[in-house]
Amino acid sequence: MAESHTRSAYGTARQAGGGRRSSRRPAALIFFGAVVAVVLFVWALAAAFEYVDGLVVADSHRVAETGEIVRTRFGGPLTTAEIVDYLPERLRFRPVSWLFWPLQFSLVRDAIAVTGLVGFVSVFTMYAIWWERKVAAHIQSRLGPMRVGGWHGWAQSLADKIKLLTKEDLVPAGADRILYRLAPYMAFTPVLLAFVALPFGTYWVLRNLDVALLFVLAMLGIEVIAVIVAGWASNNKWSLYGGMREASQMVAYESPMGLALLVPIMLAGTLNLAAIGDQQQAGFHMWVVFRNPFAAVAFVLYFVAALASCKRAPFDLPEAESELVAGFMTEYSGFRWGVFFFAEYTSMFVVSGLATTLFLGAWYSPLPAGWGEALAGGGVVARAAHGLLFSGPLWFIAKCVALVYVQIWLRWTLPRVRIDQVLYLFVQVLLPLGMVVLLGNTLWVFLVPEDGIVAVVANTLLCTAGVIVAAAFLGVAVVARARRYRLVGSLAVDHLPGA
Amino acid sequence: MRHALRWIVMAGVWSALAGTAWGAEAPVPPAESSSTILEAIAFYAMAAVALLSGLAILVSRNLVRNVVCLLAALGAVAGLYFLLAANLLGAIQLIVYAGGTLVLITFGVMLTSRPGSDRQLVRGWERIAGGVVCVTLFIGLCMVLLCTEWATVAASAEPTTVAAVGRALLTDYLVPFELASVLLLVMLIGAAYLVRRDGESGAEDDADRC
Amino acid sequence: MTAEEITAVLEQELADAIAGADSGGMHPHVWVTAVRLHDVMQFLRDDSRLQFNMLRCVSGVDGPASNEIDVVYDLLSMQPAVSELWRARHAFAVKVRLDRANPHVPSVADLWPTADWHEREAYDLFGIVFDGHPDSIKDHDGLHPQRILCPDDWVGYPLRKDYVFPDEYHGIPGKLEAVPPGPG
Amino acid sequence: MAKLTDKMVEGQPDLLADLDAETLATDDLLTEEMLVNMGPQHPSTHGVLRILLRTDGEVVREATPHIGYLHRCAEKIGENVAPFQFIPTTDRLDYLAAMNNNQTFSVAVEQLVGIEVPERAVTIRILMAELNRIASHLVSLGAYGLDMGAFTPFLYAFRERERIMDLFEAACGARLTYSYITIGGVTMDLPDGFTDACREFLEYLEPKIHEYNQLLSYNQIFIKRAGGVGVISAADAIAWGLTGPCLRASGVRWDLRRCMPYEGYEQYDFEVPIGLPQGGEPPVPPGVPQPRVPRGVVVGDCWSRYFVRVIEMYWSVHLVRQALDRLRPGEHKAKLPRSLKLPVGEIYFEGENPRGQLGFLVIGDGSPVPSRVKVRGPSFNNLSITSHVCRDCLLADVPAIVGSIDIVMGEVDR
Repeated sequence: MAESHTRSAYGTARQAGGGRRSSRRPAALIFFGAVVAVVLFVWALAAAFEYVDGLVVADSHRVAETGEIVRTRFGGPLTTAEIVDYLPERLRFRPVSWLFWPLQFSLVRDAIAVTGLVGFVSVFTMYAIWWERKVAAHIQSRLGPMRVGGWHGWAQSLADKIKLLTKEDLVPAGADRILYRLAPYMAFTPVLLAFVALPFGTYWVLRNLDVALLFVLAMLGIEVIAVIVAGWASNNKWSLYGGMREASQMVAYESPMGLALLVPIMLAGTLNLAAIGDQQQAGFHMWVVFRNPFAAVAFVLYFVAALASCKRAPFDLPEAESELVAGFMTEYSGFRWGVFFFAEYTSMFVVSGLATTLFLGAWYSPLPAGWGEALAGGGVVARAAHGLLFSGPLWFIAKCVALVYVQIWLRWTLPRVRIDQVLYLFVQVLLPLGMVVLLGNTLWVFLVPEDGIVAVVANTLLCTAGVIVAAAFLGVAVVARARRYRLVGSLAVDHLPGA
Repeated sequence: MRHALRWIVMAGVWSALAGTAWGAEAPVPPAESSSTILEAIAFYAMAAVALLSGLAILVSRNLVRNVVCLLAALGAVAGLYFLLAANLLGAIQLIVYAGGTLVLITFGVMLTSRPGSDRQLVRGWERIAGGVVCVTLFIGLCMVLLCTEWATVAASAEPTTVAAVGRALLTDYLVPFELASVLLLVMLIGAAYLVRRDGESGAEDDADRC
Repeated sequence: MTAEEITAVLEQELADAIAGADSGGMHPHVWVTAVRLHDVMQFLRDDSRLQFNMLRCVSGVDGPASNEIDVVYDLLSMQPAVSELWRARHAFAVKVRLDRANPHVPSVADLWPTADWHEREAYDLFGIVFDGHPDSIKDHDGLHPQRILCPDDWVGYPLRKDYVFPDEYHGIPGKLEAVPPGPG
Repeated sequence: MAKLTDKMVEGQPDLLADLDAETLATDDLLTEEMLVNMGPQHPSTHGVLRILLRTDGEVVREATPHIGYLHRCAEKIGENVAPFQFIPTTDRLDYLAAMNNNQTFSVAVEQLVGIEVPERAVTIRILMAELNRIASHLVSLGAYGLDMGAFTPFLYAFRERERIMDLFEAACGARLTYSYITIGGVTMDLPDGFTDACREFLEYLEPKIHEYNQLLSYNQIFIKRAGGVGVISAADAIAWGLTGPCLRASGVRWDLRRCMPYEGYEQYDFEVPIGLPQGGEPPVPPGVPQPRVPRGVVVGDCWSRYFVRVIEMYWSVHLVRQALDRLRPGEHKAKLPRSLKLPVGEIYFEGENPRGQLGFLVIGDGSPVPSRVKVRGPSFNNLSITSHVCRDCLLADVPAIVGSIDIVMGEVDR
C-alpha cells in the first residue's frame, strides 16, 4: 500500500513537470546507446570482414603457401583489388570497393579487432560485476541490485562506473605520485594484452602466436608487479601489507600453476592455444580433462592456482577486508579503484579462458565436430546453426562464464585462508602433487597405448564422472529453484500484528 | 631533471607494453608496404625505452621506482624479441624476468637490506679507479660493435616454433641442457640449505619467516 | 563457608589488618586497612579454606559526607570439578576506606591480572592511586595507573561527587551556556 | 614488562609518513618492527576499539587494546536518576542483549529493596532473556564468519535475528533498546498470538542452527583458521576474570544460571556446554543431531568459544519452550509506590548475559536515588586478555581472536 502511494505521488510530480521532461533526455540512455552502437558497429565490421575473408583469402592463401593453410583472421596480404574482384556482381559498383579500401592495411584490421576485443571485454566485465552481486545476493537469500535501470537492476555496474568517474581524483599525502597513478594501468594493460593471444574460435584470435600459452602466462605475471607497486606507493601500512602478501602469494602459486599447465601441453604437443583447442574437437570424450586421470587432477590443480592468481575466493589475502581494511586498494578511490576492479574481473575471464582452452575443449561443443561438417560451409543460417551446435565463440564464452560462476560461488561460501596456510598449501602440498601429476602423465603418454583397453576404460570412467558432476550441478539448481520458498522461509512469511 | 625522468618512465612502460602487443607481428612479415616503417619506429622506440629506463635505474634510489624502470627495460627487450619474430624468447623473457625475477628482487631486497649497509663512503681514489674502468670498458665495447661485421641474416621467413627449439634442445644441445639443469638443482639445494643453516629448523619456523 | 565463618577466620589469622566487619545483610564484607590490604588479599586467595580464585569486581565508592573514598573488592570462590558443574563455595567482599585528598592503596594486579584494568578504571574515574600497578606512568598527576576510559590528558576524576564538568576540552565546548574562549 | 603507551607512539617516527620518493633509501623498506593501528575505524574491531599492534612482518609481537571511545559514564547517570529511570541506560550497555541487561539490573534492585515479582512476570522475563540470548549469539556467529572472510553466514544469522526482532517489536514496540523488563516485572503484558508465533519461530530456527554447522563450523578452512588459535587455559581465564562462553570454552563448566541460580532458573532443566577436545560430543537437547568436535580443535581456542555459543543457542531454544509451557495468566507487574525509597545498604548481583556475567553494585542511602551504581561489564574483562593472548600470533589471527571473544564496546566503555 505504501509503495503504490509514493509511486502515484512520484507520478504526479512527473506530470507536473511534463512540459520540461521531453527536452531533458535521460543521460544514461544516450551514453548507453552510444556504447551499444559502437560495439555493434565494430562487430558488424568484423563480421563483414570475416565474411569477405572467408570468401577471398582462403583460396589466395592455399595457392601461395606450400599446401599447408596458414590462415589467420587478420593476417596475410590482402589488397582492395583482390577483394573487389571476388565480390558478387551486384556489389561491384564503385562505392562498395571504395568502402573496402581501408581494409587492406593490416594496421586498420588490427585496430578493428582490438576495438571489438576491448568492446567485448568491457561489456563482459561490467556484467560480471553485476552478475557477481546478483549471485552473491541469491546465495545469501536476498535480492541484490533491483532498482537501477529496470529489470533486476541490469544497469547497476554502469551506474557504478559513472559514479566512479565523477568521484574526486585524490592522491594520498606522502604517496609516490607517479607510481600511485601508474599502478592501476600497469595492472589493467597486461590483462587486456592477454586477449591478444587468447583464441575465441579457430580463426577468432588476434595473433595466432606459436607461444600463446607462455604469452598469456607472462601477462598474468606482470599484473603482480602492479599490485606490489600499488601497495607500496599509497603510503599506507595496510596497503604495504597487501602488496607484500601478493608478492609472497605469487611466489607460491606460480610453480604449481606452471606444472599443471605442462600436462595439456604434453598431450597436445604445442603451445599454440588455437592448435590445442582444435585437437579437442572430436566430441567431449576427447577433452583433455577426460583424457587421463592425471589431466583431471591437473585441471583441479590449475584452477586452484588460478584462483590464487586473480586473488579470488579463499585466497583473496591481498585485499582482505577483515584484516587489511582493503589491502593494496585501501587508498584508491574513484576511477583508479574501478580500473583495479576491472583488471580483477578481466583476469578472472582470462584465467577461465585458459582453463577452457586447455582442459574443457575450448570452443567445441560436447557433440563431435565431425557431425557438423555439412553445416559449416553453408549459408549464414547454416553457419549460425554450426556455431550454436558444434563450435564457435559462443561455446568458448559459455564455458568461461560457467568457470567464472564457480569462482563467484566459491568466494561467497568459503572463509579466507591465512597467509602461512596459503604458502604451506601451494609449496608443500600442490607443488609435489603437480610433480606427481606431471610424472604420471608422462608415463601415461608413453606406456599406455593411445586406443588400448586401459586408455578407453580410463576415458569412459572420467567421462561418466564428468557427466555425473554436470548433472548434479543442474539437478541441485533445479531442485533448489523448485523449493526456493521453503528453503528461504522468512522472506515469504507474514509479519506479526505489532511489527 | 625529475620531470624528464617521469616522462621517460611513462613513455617507457607504455611503449614497452604496446610494443609487445603490436610487435607480435603475423608470421609472414610482408616484404614491402608500409609495415617496415612501422617496424623501424617500433624498433627505435623500444631500444630507446630499454636504454633510458636502464639509465633511470641508475639515477633513482627509490627501490620501487627501480622496479618499474626495470620492468620497462625488460618489457622493451621482450618487445625487441617479438619484433625479431622470436616469439618464444619474448614470452620467456616476460615470464622469467618481468614476472618472476623482478618480484623476487623486490622481495629479496626489501627483506634483507640492513639499514645503512649500502651507504659506503666513496673516497677520492676509488672514484677515479671506477671512472677508468668504465671508460676502458666503454671503448672496448664500441670497438667490438664497430669492427666486427655482423652476419646480417635475411629476415627469417618462419619464426622459430617452439617445437624446433625443443627438438634442438634435446638433440643437438642435450649436454649443455643437462648441465644447466644440474646447476639449477645444486643452486636450489644450496639455497634451501643456507636458509636452514640460518638457525631455524623444522617447518613451523617457515611460517614465521614469511 | 558462611560470611560469619569467613570473618572469624580472617580475624583469627590477621587480626591487626581487620578494621571492622559486617557479615549480615546482602553484601557481607570486611573492612581492611589500606596498608595491610595486599597481605589480606594474598591470604584470601591462597588459604586452603577460603580459596577466593576469582576477583569479580573492583569498584570505587565516593562518600563526600564522611570525606572518604572506599574501594570495594568483590571476590568469589569457585569449587572446580572435572566434568560436572563447578560449585560456588562462597562470595565475599573486602572494603578499604581511604582519605579523599590522597587515596593510596597497594595494587592486587599481581594476584589477579583482571585487577589491572579495573584499577586503571578506578583511578581514571575516582583518582584512587594503586601503588605498584604494572601499567603506571608518571605525568602531571605524579606516578599513577594509566587512564583507561578518559583521554590521557583529561583533568579531574568524573565519578567524584564534587566533579565539575570542564567548560571545554581542546576547543570542544563542554557546556551549552559557557561560550569557550575563541581558539587561537 | 615495558608497557606500550600513547606517549611512546608519538615518539615513534612514522616510517612512511614523510615518504618522498627521491630521498627514501632502500633500508627504510626493511620490515623491522612497525607500529600499526588496527582501529578505531576498522572493519573487524566490532565497534570503536583501537588495537595498537607492534608487528614484525606478518607476526604480531604485541597487541595493546585502547578503549574509551564509547565512554558515556553510565555510572554517573546511575547516581542521578531513580532505578526505573536507569533501565533505558542499561539497554545501551550491551546493546545486543538489552533484555538481559534490564533483567539483571531489575533483579539487583528488587533484591536490594525486597520486592516480590509475580510468577507470570518472572516467566516472561526468562522467555525474553533467552530469546535475546539467541539473537545476541546469532550476531556474534555472523560477525565471526565475517572476520574469517565468509560473508554468507552473516546474512543468514541476521535473517533469523529479524524474526526475533519481530517478536520483541510485537511485545514492546522496540527492536534494539527495549526497556521492557523493569523493576517489579515487565512494562506490558504479552500481545495475544505471541506464544504461537514464538513456538513457530523455534520450530523454524532449530534446523537452521544445524545448517550453520554444515556451512561454517565444520568448514575445513574455518577450522584451520580458528582451531588451535588464541588458546586460553582455564587458570588464565579465571585469573583474567573471563566469564560466559569465553570461560566455558576453556573447560570451566560454570554458568550463573545453574551455579548461583536466580529468577527461578533452577526449575528449568538445561545443560551447560563447555569447550571439548577433539572428538568430544557437547550435550545437546533431545531431537537435535549430535554435533562432534572436529580434528585440530583444542580446549579454550577460538573454535571452542565459537562452538559453545552455537550449543548455547540450542539450549536457549529448549529453555524458551519450557518457559512458554510454564506461562500462567496473572499479574505482569508488582504494585510499587510512586517513588521507591531505596533502603540504606548495598548489594552486588551478577546475572548471566550472553557475553558473560554482568554485575551491578547498587548502594542505597534511603533516598529514591542510589548513591552508587557500579557496572561490571563482562566484555570489559574478556577484552583485557587480548594483549596476553595475541602475543606472537599472525596478523590475520588478531581479528580471529578478538572476534571469538565477542566484545560489545557499549559494555566495555560504559
